[in-house]
Formats: sequence, C-alpha cells, structure tokens
Amino acid sequence: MDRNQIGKWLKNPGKMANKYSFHVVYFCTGCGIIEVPPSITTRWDAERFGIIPVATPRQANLFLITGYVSTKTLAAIIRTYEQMPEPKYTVAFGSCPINGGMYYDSYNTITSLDKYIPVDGYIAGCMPRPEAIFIGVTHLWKLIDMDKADGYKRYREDYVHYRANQEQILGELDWPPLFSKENL
Amino acid sequence: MSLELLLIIAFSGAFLTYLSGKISSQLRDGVAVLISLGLVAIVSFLYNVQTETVFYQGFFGISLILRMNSLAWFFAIAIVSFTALCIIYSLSYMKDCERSNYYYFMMLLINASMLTIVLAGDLVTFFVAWEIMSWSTFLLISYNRNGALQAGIKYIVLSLIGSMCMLVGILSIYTSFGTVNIADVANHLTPSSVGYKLFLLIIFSITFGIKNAIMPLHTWLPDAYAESPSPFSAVLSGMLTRMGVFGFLLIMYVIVGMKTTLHLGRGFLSFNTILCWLGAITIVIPTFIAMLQNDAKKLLAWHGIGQGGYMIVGIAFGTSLGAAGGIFHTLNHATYIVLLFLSVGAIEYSTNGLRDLNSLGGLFKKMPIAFFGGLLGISGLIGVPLTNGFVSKWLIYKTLILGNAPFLAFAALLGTWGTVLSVYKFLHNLFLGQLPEEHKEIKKAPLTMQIPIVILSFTIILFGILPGLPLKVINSIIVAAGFQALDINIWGVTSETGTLNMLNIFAAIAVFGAIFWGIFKVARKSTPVDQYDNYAAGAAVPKNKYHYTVEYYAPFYRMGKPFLKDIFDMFYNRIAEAIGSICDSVRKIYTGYVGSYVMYIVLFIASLIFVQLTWSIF
Amino acid sequence: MNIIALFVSPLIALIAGMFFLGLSRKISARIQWRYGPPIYQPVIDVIRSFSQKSITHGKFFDFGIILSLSSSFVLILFLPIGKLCALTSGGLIAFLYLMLMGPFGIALSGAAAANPNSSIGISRKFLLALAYEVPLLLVLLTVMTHYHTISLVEIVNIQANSGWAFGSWALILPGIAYLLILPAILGMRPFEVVGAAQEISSGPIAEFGGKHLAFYTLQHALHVFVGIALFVDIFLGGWTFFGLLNPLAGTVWAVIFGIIIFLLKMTLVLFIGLFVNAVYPRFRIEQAMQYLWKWPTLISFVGLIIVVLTK
Amino acid sequence: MVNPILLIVVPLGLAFALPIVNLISKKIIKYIPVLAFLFNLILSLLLIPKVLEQTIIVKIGGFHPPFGINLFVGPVGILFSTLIALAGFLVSIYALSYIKEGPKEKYHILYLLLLTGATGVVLTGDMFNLFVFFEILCISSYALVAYLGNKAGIESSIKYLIQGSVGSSLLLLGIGLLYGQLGTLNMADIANQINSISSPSIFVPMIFIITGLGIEAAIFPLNAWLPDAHSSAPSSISAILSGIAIEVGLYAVIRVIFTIFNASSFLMFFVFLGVLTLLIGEMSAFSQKNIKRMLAYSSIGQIGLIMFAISLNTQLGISAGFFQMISHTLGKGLLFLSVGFLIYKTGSMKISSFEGIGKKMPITSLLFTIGAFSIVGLPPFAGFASKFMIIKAALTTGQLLFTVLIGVILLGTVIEGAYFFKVIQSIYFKGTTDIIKRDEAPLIALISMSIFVLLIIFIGVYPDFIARILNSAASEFINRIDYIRSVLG
Amino acid sequence: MINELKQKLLANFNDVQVNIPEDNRMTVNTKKESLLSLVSYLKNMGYNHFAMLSCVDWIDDKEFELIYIISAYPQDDEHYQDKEKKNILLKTRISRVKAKFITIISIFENAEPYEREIHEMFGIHFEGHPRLTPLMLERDYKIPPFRKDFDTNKYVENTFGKVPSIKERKEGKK
Repeated sequence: MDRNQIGKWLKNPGKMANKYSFHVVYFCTGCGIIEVPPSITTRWDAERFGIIPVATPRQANLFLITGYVSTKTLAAIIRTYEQMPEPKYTVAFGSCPINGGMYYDSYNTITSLDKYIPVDGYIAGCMPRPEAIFIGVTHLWKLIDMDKADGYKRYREDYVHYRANQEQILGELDWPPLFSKENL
Repeated sequence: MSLELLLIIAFSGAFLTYLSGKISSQLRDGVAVLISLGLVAIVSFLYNVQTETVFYQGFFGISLILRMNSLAWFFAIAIVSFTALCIIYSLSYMKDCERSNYYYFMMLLINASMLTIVLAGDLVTFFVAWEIMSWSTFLLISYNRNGALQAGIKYIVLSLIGSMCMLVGILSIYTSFGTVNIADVANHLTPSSVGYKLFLLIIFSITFGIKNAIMPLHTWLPDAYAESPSPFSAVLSGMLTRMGVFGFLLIMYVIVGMKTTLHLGRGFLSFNTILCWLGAITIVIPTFIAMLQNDAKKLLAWHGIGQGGYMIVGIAFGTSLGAAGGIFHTLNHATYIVLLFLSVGAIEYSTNGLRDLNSLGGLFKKMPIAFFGGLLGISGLIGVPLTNGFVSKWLIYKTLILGNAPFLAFAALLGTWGTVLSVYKFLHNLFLGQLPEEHKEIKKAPLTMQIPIVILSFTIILFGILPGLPLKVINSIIVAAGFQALDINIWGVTSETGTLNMLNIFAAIAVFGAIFWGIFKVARKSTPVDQYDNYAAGAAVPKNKYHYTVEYYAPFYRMGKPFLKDIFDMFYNRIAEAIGSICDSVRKIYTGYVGSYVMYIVLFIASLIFVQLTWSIF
Repeated sequence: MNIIALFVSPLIALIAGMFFLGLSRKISARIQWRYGPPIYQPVIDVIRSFSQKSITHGKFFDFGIILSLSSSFVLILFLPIGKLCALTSGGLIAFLYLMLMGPFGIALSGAAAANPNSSIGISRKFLLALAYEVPLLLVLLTVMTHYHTISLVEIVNIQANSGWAFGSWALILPGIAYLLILPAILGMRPFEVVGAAQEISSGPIAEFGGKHLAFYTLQHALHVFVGIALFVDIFLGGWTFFGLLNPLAGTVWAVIFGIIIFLLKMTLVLFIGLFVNAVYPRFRIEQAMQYLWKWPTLISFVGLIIVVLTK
Repeated sequence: MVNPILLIVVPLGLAFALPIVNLISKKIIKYIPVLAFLFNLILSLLLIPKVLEQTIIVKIGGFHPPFGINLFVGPVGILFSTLIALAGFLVSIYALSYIKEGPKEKYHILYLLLLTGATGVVLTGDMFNLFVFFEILCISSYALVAYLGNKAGIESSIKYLIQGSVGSSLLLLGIGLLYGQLGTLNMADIANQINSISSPSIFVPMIFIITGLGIEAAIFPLNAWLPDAHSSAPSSISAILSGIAIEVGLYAVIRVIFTIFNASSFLMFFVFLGVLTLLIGEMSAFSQKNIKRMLAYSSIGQIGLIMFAISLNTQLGISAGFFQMISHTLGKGLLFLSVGFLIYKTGSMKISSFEGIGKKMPITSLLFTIGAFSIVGLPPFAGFASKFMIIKAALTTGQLLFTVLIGVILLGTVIEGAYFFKVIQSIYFKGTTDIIKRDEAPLIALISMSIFVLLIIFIGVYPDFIARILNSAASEFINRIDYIRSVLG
Repeated sequence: MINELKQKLLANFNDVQVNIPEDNRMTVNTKKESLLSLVSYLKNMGYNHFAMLSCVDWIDDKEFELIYIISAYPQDDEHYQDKEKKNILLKTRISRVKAKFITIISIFENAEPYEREIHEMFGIHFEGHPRLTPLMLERDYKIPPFRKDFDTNKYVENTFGKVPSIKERKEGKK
C-alpha cells in the first residue's frame, strides 16, 4: 500500500492513480457477484482502497468476471470489455473461467476465458470470499507495478487472434472490430 | 433620398416581382432579391435622418405624412433586413412550390406595408398600412391549404376586430381634435380628460394586444405560425407580430406621452400595472404550454407569445432602463426566432415536410449549419450570456427588481426557466441523439438557406458581446420619448446600481475556454466512435428505437397537463359556435311563405300607428 | 485587488471543491461505519481518469463538456470569496444565468452521445433544476429587494457592518428555504435523481470516459463549491465574523483570514447537506418536484411577502 | 342648354322603338341600351356643373308648379341620375355577352324601362309622378326577376310581385289621403302647407307612403322579398337591383321624410331600424351556402348601414350615406357581375363548387376579391373611404349612443369580413393543385368589370373628387326651405 | 382412493400395467398408441394439472422413454396437506431411430415448451406441434446434446478448443 509515497506519485502518477482508484464494472457475469456487495459495504469496505462499483464500463478500469461464462454471457462480456477505456484490468473468480471448472464438459460453457478476452489475474476459490478479493487486488497492484498487468496491451496487439476466437464461438458478431488497421 | 421614393420602390417592387415571375422564375428571384437588398441599402442610408414630408392630400383633405425618426429607423432597418434574409432563404425553399410568384408578391407587399406602418406620420396612413398588412398576411397564412385555412380565418377575424377598434380610436381622435398628425395629437391630448386618455389607451392596446398576442388575445398565433410556410412564419414571428410592440410604443410614449400613462388610474389599478401583469402572465403560461407541443413550429410559436410578454413588461414598466430593455428585446427576439424558424424550415426542406419532434433526431451530424443556427437561436432565446437575449433580459430584470416589483421579476425569471426546458427539448429531439435510419442520407441545406442562418447567428453573438451598437440607437429613441438617457458604452450599460460589462464576461469565457480546450487537446487522444457503439448494458443497440423523445418531460406532463390547456382558445371557439347558431336562428326570419312577409308589412304599419297614437313620440 | 483575485479565486475554488468532494465521501463512509477513502481520493480519481484513453462521439460531444467546465470557472470569478471578487459586471442576475451554463454544457454533450440513459438523465436534471429554481428565485428576489441591490459584493459589504442576513429576522425564512433546497442544488442523496447510478446508469455522464469524466468531476466539484458559497455569501455574510477581523482591516492578513473564515463556514454548511445525504434514500423525480414546490416555495414566498410589506 | 327631360325621354323612346328595330334586325337591339345610357351618362355629366350652381326646374307643358308637373333637377337628382346612367351603361355592356338565350328583346325593353323608371323617380318633383315612375320601376323588375323562367325565378318574382303590389297600393293610398287634405300633388307645395294641419292626420299618410317606398328600399321588416328576388334573377339584373333599385327606393323614403314631411324626430327610430337591418342582413348572410343569396343578404346589411348614416340628420352624415350608396353600387355591382360568370362557368351557385376556381378563372376571381375587399371596407378601396366618413359622421355627433351603435356596426363588419374571407379562401386555397387550362369570362364582360374596379380604386384613393357634389346633395336635404322657394318661386 | 382409480384403469384399458410404489403416487406404463386416450381419460377424472414431460434415453435397448407427470389439485383446499397431492407418471416407450410422437397440446395447452425442449435436447419430433423452433440452444448440434451418444468431451474439445496447459500459459502461447 504505497499510496502515501509522494515520490512514486511524482515519478509515475498514471500508474499510481490507476492502482489506487479502481472503478469496478458492476456487471454480474456469474455466481460470484454475491461476494461483491459485502466487500463494498460496511464490513469489508473496499472504498478505503479507492474501489467503487460504477454503472457504465466507460468510467471503469477493473472488470470482475465472477464465475462460469456461458456463450450468451460471453457476447455481453466482450462488448462491455471493449467499451472500457484503455488501461483496463480483468480479474476472474474461481476456476470456471480457467478451464470450465465443474462445467468442463457442458455444451454451452466457455472452457477458458483467456482465449476471448485477456485476463490479468485469477482469484482461487469457488467463490472467493471478500478477503480473497482484497488479496487479489493487492496482487493486481504488484502486477501493475511490474507492468505485468498488460491484458489490454495483449488484446490490442493480437486483436485479430482474439477476434477470430470470438467469431469461432459466437458466429458472425454484430459489432464492428474494435481495432481496425488505422487506430491500432 | 425621400421617403416617398422608398415606399414607391417597395410597393412597385412587389408588383414588378409578380410580373417578372410571369416571364421566368430566375428573373423573379433576381428581382425579388435585388429589391429587398436595395431597400436595405436605402434604409441604412437614412440613419439618424429626421425628416417629415406630406405625401398626399387627397383623402378627405387629411394631409398624410411620412416621418423618419430614430424609432422609425430602428424598426425599419429590422423589417427590411429580416425580410431580405427570408427572401434569400425562400429562393431555395420555394423552388418547386406552386404559385411562388404569388408568394414573393405577398412577401414584398407585407414588407412594404410594414415599412409604411413604421414611417407613418399620421394615424390614417398608419391604419391603411395596418389593414393592407393584415389582409395580405391572411392571404399568405392560408397559402398551405388544408390546415392553414382554419388558422387564416381565426387570424383575420381577430385582426379585423383589432383594426375596427383602432378605426374607432383614430376617428374619435380625428373628430375631437380635427387632426390626425401624431405630433399634433400628442400635444392636443395632454389637456384632455383622464377618462378619454384611458379610453384611447384601452382601444389601442386591444388592437396592439391582438397583434402582439398578449395572453387573452393570443389564440390565433400558434396555428398561424405553424401552418404558414417557414420563411413567412419567420417574417411573421420576427417583425410582423412586433408591429404590436411598435404600436404600444407609439400609443404609450408618443401619443399619450410617457408621464401621463404612468399615473393613469388609481394606485394599483393603473393602466400600466395591469399591462405589466398581463405581460407577466403572457411570459409564464405560454412557455410551459410550449413544453407540451410535439410540433417544432408550434413550440416556437408558443415561445413567440412568451417572449412577447417580456417586451410588454419592459415597455409598460415605465422606467428608461425598462423601455430600453423592452425595445432591445424586440430586436433580439426577432433575430433568434427568425433564425429558429429558418433552421426548422431547413429540416422541413430536407426531410420534405417532417417537423414532428418525436420522429427526428441526430441531425447535427448531417446538417451542421442548421444545427449551429438552432443552437445559437435557442441560446439567444434562453438568454445565455454572450448572446443578445441575455443583455435585454438583464435590462428588464434589473428594472423589475430595482423597481421593487419582485413578483413580476419572479414571473419573468420563471418564464426563462420554462424556456430552458422546452427549448432544450426542441434542440434535443430535433438535432441531438440517435440519427434514425431513414434520415441516414439526408443532404445538407442548400447554400441560399445557409447564408441567412450564418448571418443571423453572427448578429446574435455580435450584439451579445457588443450590445453598445444597437443600444446607442435605442438610447436616442427613449430620449425622444422623454426618458432620461442611459450611459451606454460599446460593451454594456454602466450605472451606479450595477453595471453590465459584456466584454469581460466574453474575455473570461474565452480565456478559460482556450485553457481547457488546450488541456483537452493535450490529454490522451480519444478514439471517435459510431452512434451504435453505445453503452446498452452489454446488449446491441437496437436501430431506430434508441432515441428518447416521446413525452420528454413525462413527470411534469402528468403534473401540469390539466392546468396547461389553452382555455382562451376553447372559450373563443365556444363564442364562435354561439354566434353561428344565432345567425342560423336569425336567418329563420325569412321563412319563405309570402303570407308571413305581407304579415310583417301590415304589422309594421300597425305598430307604428299604435305607438304614435298612444305615446306620440314622433 | 481584483487582478490577483482573477488567478487566486479559481485556484481556491478548485482545491476547496475537491476537498469538499473527498470530505463528503469520507463523512458518508464514516456514518456508514466504514473507514472510507482518503480525503484526496477525488484527486486520485481525476488523475486516473486523465490517464485513461476515452471515446468521443464527435466534436460537439467534446465541445459541450469544455463549455461546461470553462463556464463553471467563469462563474467562480463572479463569486465573492472572502474579500476577493474578480468580476462584478451584471451582479446576481448574470450569476444566475452563468450557473445555468454548466449543466447546459453537460446536457449538450450528454445528448450528443446519443444514449437514452443520458437523455433521460438530462430531462430529469432540467426538471429538478426547474423544481428547485422556483424557491431559489424567490429566495434571491427576497434578498435583492431587502438590500435593494443586485450585486453580490454589495450584499456582503452590507452584511459586514449590519450583521449576518441569517441573523436579521427579515431574512430568516429565505435562509431556511435555501437550506431546504441545498441538497437539490448540490445533487445530493435525497435529490440524486440526475446521476442515479442504478436506474439510468449515472445519467448524463453515461458515455463520459477518461478525460471527459475528469472534466465532469472538476465541474461537479466547482458546482458544489458554488452552491454552498452562494449561501454563505448571501446569508452568512461572506468573510465577516462578528467584527473579528476589524483590527486587521486593510492588511493582507485580513484577506487571508477572510478566506479561511469563509471556507470554515462553507464546511459547516456542507456538513448539514452531508448528514441529510448520508441518511436519505433517493426520491422519485415526481416526489422531488412535489416536495420542492411545496414547503421551500411556501416558506420563501411568505419570506418575500414579509420583505415586500415591511420595506 | 340641354333640357334634363331628355334624361327620361330618350331611354323611354328607345324602349318603345325597340320592337320596331327588332323587326328590322335581331342583332343590333342589344346595343340600344348601351347607346341610351351612354347618352344619359354624357348628358348628366354635362349637367353636373350647371346644377351645382343653380338647381334646374323643368316645367312640363308650361304650367306653373302648383298646377303642372315639374322636374326638380337638384344636386341629389343629378348625382343619382349619373350613378344610374353609369351603372346601367356598364351592366348593359356586361349583358352584351351575358344574355344569350331567352326572349332577348323583352329583356332589353324591360331593362330600359326599369332604368327610366329609376331616373324618373329621382328627378320628379311631383308626388303622383313619383308613384308612376315607381310603378314602372317595380313592374319591370318583377318581370326581369322571372326572366330565367326556371321554377325558382318564377316563384320569387311572384312573391316580389305580391309584396310590391301591397307596397304600391299603400303608396297610392297615402298619396290619395294627402291629396284629399292638401289638394295639391306637387312636393314643394305639400312641403309648404305640411305644418298647417294637425299631426295625426299627417302621420297616417306619411306612414303609408314610407312603408310603400320602404318595401322597395329593403328596410328590415319589409325586405323579405330581396333574398329570393336577387338570387334567382340573372346576375346582370341582380346587379342592377342591388345597385340601383334599392338605392332609388331609399332616396324616395329620404325625400319623403326630409323634404316633404320634415319628420326629423322620426329619424331616431330610423337609426335603430338601420342598425337592426345591418345586423339581420350580416347575420343571415353568415352561414349561407348559396353565393347569390349571401350577396343579397349582404346588400340588406349595407342598406342598413346607409340608413344609419343618413338618419344621423347632419350634413356630414347624409353625405357619408350617399358616399356609402355609391361605393355599394360599385362594389355590389362588381360582385354580382363577377359571380355571374363564375356561376356560368361552374354551373352551380353553391360556394363549395367554387373551390379552386381561382386557377381556372384568375381575373374574374381577382375582380371578385377586390369587390369583396371594397364591400368589407379594406383600405385602398372605396368601401373604406365611405366607412371612414360614416364613422367620422357618427362620432362628430359626440353622443355616446352613436359611439355604441358604431361599435355594433363594426361587429357586423367583422361578421361580414369573416364570411367574405371564407369565400375567398375557398376560391383560391381549396380544390386541385394541378395546372388546369384557363377558361376566362368573355372580354366584354371583363372590360365592364375592370371599369368598375378602376372607379372603386379611384374613388377609394381620391374621395375628394366627389366630395363637392356629396356636400351640396346633403345640403339640399338639410335646408328644405330653399327647395320649396326654388320650386314655388 | 388411488386404488379404485387403479381398478378403473385396469378395467378400461387392456394393455396397461399399473403399480403404486407409494401411497399417493402411481406409475402407469402404456403403449404409445393408447397414451392420448389415457391422458384425456385422466383429465376428465380430475387430474387436470400437467406437471412436466421428461425423457430417458435407454440407448442399449434403442428406445426413448417419455414420462408424463400429471397430478390433481384437491377439490376442497381448506385442509389440503402437501403429502396428499397425488401424482401419476405415465410412461411410454418409442423407438430411438427417427424418434417421433404425437403432441398432447390439444389436451394440455401448457405442454408446448416441454415438448420443444425435448425436441431440442433429444431430437424427438412431435407431430402437430405449432412451433418446434430451438428454445435455449444457440447453435445447431448434429447429435442433440442430451442423447447418450453425444460425447460431451469431444464436443467441448472441438468447439471450445483444448484448455492450454500451465506450461503453455506461461510462455503466453495462444
């Protein structure tokens, strides 16, 4: 928690500000969302780290994927992720986004989310408790410090690959590709 | 450059345009534009010329006079320039309409008659020109056939009532003083009784109230504006309805004289307090009715009535600041209401006739100039600082507050906030928001439509930042009317009870605007995005269904709907039906049987003889 | 004096505004038994927003937000902060109209974003503005007629020597009415109808990303500052504190202490708003309009009648 | 010095010579009325300057006035004869192209007789002579109303005949009573002896005479015949009836009241009767579907206005009344003539059938609009000048009663404006918008109508041109002693 | 009460086996031809609540077993206890190859979505069904997913692709 070290602020305000003001997209994708309200209210109070749930993805920079992802929800997740402004981080809860979890052989559950949108971190636990979420957030701080939380950069560099995966699952997408040649 | 020559050019110009229209439409357009611009040039040459010429003696020996003074010049330059702009605008608006010769003839005829009204030195010329203006407006309002006919009849009946009142007023002056010359009447009138002055004021203010659409007499205005062709409704709302204000100025300041009008009537019930309160009501109620309208031109029409209230309050309050505010507001209102009607006309032209507020949207991407004009027009209407509306409203508010009439000031300020809401609905539903699919390939407004819009927007900003230019002329008007002068400088009004300096407001906004525009540019570049890449909770944006317009202020509608009906309109319709039924019953007298006719004759004789024998009154 | 004020007052306003935002989040958190973010959290949010790469719906979308922020700063110049008042042209009427420019700019860019959430948000913002404008206008008219002037500086000076307006029994009622509508002006909880995150996903700013969101936060901070400062100037006599500063009159210290006293009074007033904000659920827009048109309007109307009669 | 008697003799002679000319060749008979009234017009124009200096008394058969019949050609007489000659001349030009079928020579004879009767009534100085010419006028108008021969024409002419004959018998009865008491038929002589005898014995003949003449003058209770007669007569005839016949009837009533009986107190009753006639006329015209009935009711309204003006009993009032007569003759004549061809081309008198006619017959509808504007009293036209004078006259009396009555009259004008503008709207702004071939009225008719328009605009713009003759006409009525002295010597 | 119903059923229908495993639950096995008449008979008897339709894939004897669960709401519901609710399970067997059956929408309107789901998941075609469009699945499957011969792992393998192993994730290979 190096929020009060002025030196770091002066050296790299953008990164520090990103670390200590996570605006979370309040969009429940799976069963884990039930853990988010207790973490932002009185008992665990995420706001002390600057974490507030925000209504629109436009204002957010952290995207929590809380649980298994069905093909229908995937379309909404991709669209919301693409609507978030650039330095954006994704954290997935539980094992379902990693390898499909207990729905590993279900005919309409995504087995690994990382193919479709870049995921910066996973939090173990079927569904992780609020303390686990905070630990995840602290790890995310470290990743940002080490510039390892570069999901959005990966998304932009090989967007063609991501897009192909998405089209392979969802068929013809009805929103234009986010990065065409000129605004890469 | 004598005044008669000016009027001869104006009237003959109208006939010339009609005739040249017979030859070819291009020639007619050229002649019409030439004449209107020529008139603008001539009138601008007549700046602070004080002449008075008798131009005709033949009418019952009354000498008909044309005089030019600062008040006349102020209105004349406004009339001629707005009509010129509207004619340039209608070159393309009326390109393929039927009977366009008739349209141009009527426009120039109305322009000429308005000029004569303003230059009239005596009441008979004033009345003759007033009548010519009324019936030619009637003919032009009913130009758009079906819906417009009802609007035309309603207009002509009300304006006939008005002109008849004025005729009685003029003739009672003529008979009691023997002269109709406005200057002589003014000094003849001072010694006469208060009752007679009150009678004259009431009669004349009925006429000018109908024309300027003060609250109880306003019912003709919404239909007339909505149904007439857009360039004409621009002229109609811009200058024609403000002839009522010119009339009020004439009767209250020139004829009856400013000092006497202030003390007419006892205490609270004095003439100009009642007029102020009528003006205040006219500000508030129409502005909130405007919010409910779904037709763009109806909404602007109701605002025309509302803004008319400001002018009346300004003029009727009786202080020099108020009068200056009222007169300046007349000019300002004319600029931005003409601009708004022209931009609505541009939309009407490119979406061939569609002006329903619920089915348009997002046009600012396709028609930038019309949008630019609309934006500046509504900011003028609200009175946003840096526009001319702000300066004149500021003058009016200052008079009301410092003239310790807080309730009037409250009504005026409330009117402004009502304007903000309804005018924003106008801009939002027409220009902003989602562009519907069928309007995807709308083409821009043609050049002749864009020139007037750009010129008018420039004048709004110019008079907003440098109000000194028009205020100097207005200052000479109110001095001529007997008020003490305001010390005007180029960028505002300086007085010990609060100065208005538009320049430093402009400088502040410019500086801060530049700073933050710079910061905005320096910060990370933002990626442009299409209107369908929008936040919709993860879903795809449905086409044609994602623009919120119907019942824009739904909560207020539910609360205000029962109170915001136009009760006067319903009342007048009931009177019209009553008269119609009386007429039918009266016609029944002519039954069609010869027997009853002969019986009438015999009864006539019998009754006469009986009356003579019993009371012998003959 | 005024030239310095041209630079100083915007800075003070900005810093104080951000401080108030942070303070309000901290105090609401404290009331809800949780630690809450540090006081300087809004500053972090602004820096974070600036570092993000936002989207734009066209040049007019940017023009609206720039217009609103610059007009809010111009508004500060018209406000007497302590002894400093940069521009006095046009007085309270010009101030009222400039107050309108901020929300108008946001409304323009919100609508240009072609998102129904923002359109609904804007229509609610204007309805709420119409609702609280009625009592606000009555309050300001009462004050102006009572002091028979339209310039704010004069109102502050009159109060300097004749005691706070809130103290004089003639202006008690307008003061109370102003306090009743303060949450509505600041857009706080009972009247947080405009930026209701749950219902219309934060209303007009639904499409505001990185730097647009930063500009909006700054504008919101200034708007909060102006709302409270207007109350302090008109009713609590700006920089005066029962003649405390008379001995220092004329020196630089008087100006500095004047500003400090002014800011203290503002924090006091902010607390009132915050306590209401932390406790109340959100009104529906009809309830908000009915409330604002019922009690505050009645009180301010009676206040105006009293002032008119006793003058 | 040309003898004014020719004004009556020439048209009378030609009327009777017409059947003989008819035997020679059918074509030239329709030019005879044109010649007759051209002669009359020129003669009366020549006489105007002489008459203005000194009224001409023509003694027929050399007998001195109390015994022989004499013509009294004063300013009023010459004014009316010029008006009749002018209107007759223009309508006869119009009739050249309008009257195509039916017994044409009978039409022209009756037409000549009607107008000679009218000229005779205007110029005569003898009561019985007045009755004779009055009879010629009425009978020829009964016949002309039935000229079209359709059911409506015949039915309305019968109704007109019955009421007219009741009127004439009352008139004859009144003259008989007068003759029984005073033993003389000469107007000046009666006027001289009138105040020597007690009032009831004078009042009864006066009422009879006034009612008799009043029926022709279309005063309120007596004018029930007018709507049917004017609407079913051919348009040229209804133009003459509305333009000339009613005015001549009204002249006779005024001559009787002012000069013979000097019953100025009776005039106050006439003021209210005039206002009542105006209101009844305007109101019943308001919701009319048939264009000619509407114009007929509007004539009743205008007559009411003239009665109100004249019964103000002031120099200004009477001249304003005469001015209104002139402008009504011109305006209503123009309206009836233009409507004539509108009906001829569209085939029906319904206003709804006129929709869009403005495109097919632009000039005729333009003439109709100018006529309507003049009748309603809009500025550049004659109607406005006359209304201006009437209101001025009413207000110079200064009594509150007249100001209130003026208010009521102006309300009537508003109603009149309303229904006229509805018609104008349906002509120009209804019906199809596609371009249709022009189908104009014949050239001759357009010429006569445009002369009307020129006169309307000329008098409207320069009313002083006829002001002198109007004032002398009014003074003739005001000071009746000069009348008596000039006739009896 | 349930026993008289058993007797009645046995009397009216010949090829019907009825047994009552618990006090108020009864299973009835019938041929597919007489199922419709049985359902309408039961409905007239007062069993008017169609609870659900499910299907079992007996892959080894190549048959689908359709199970219609029908129950009755007790007439007087003042003292109604849950355990009294009587359920009847109608079972019938149809062949697995080109499986088709008749729809019972004419009797029980609310069977429509159930039949659509069974059609989507098992591929049984119901004649007379107004719209046998897909209910929940987005993509079309060669073998309907709920059939036993649908190999889920292989399907997941080739639609969602192989889950990258930890080693692969480390090198960041996509």
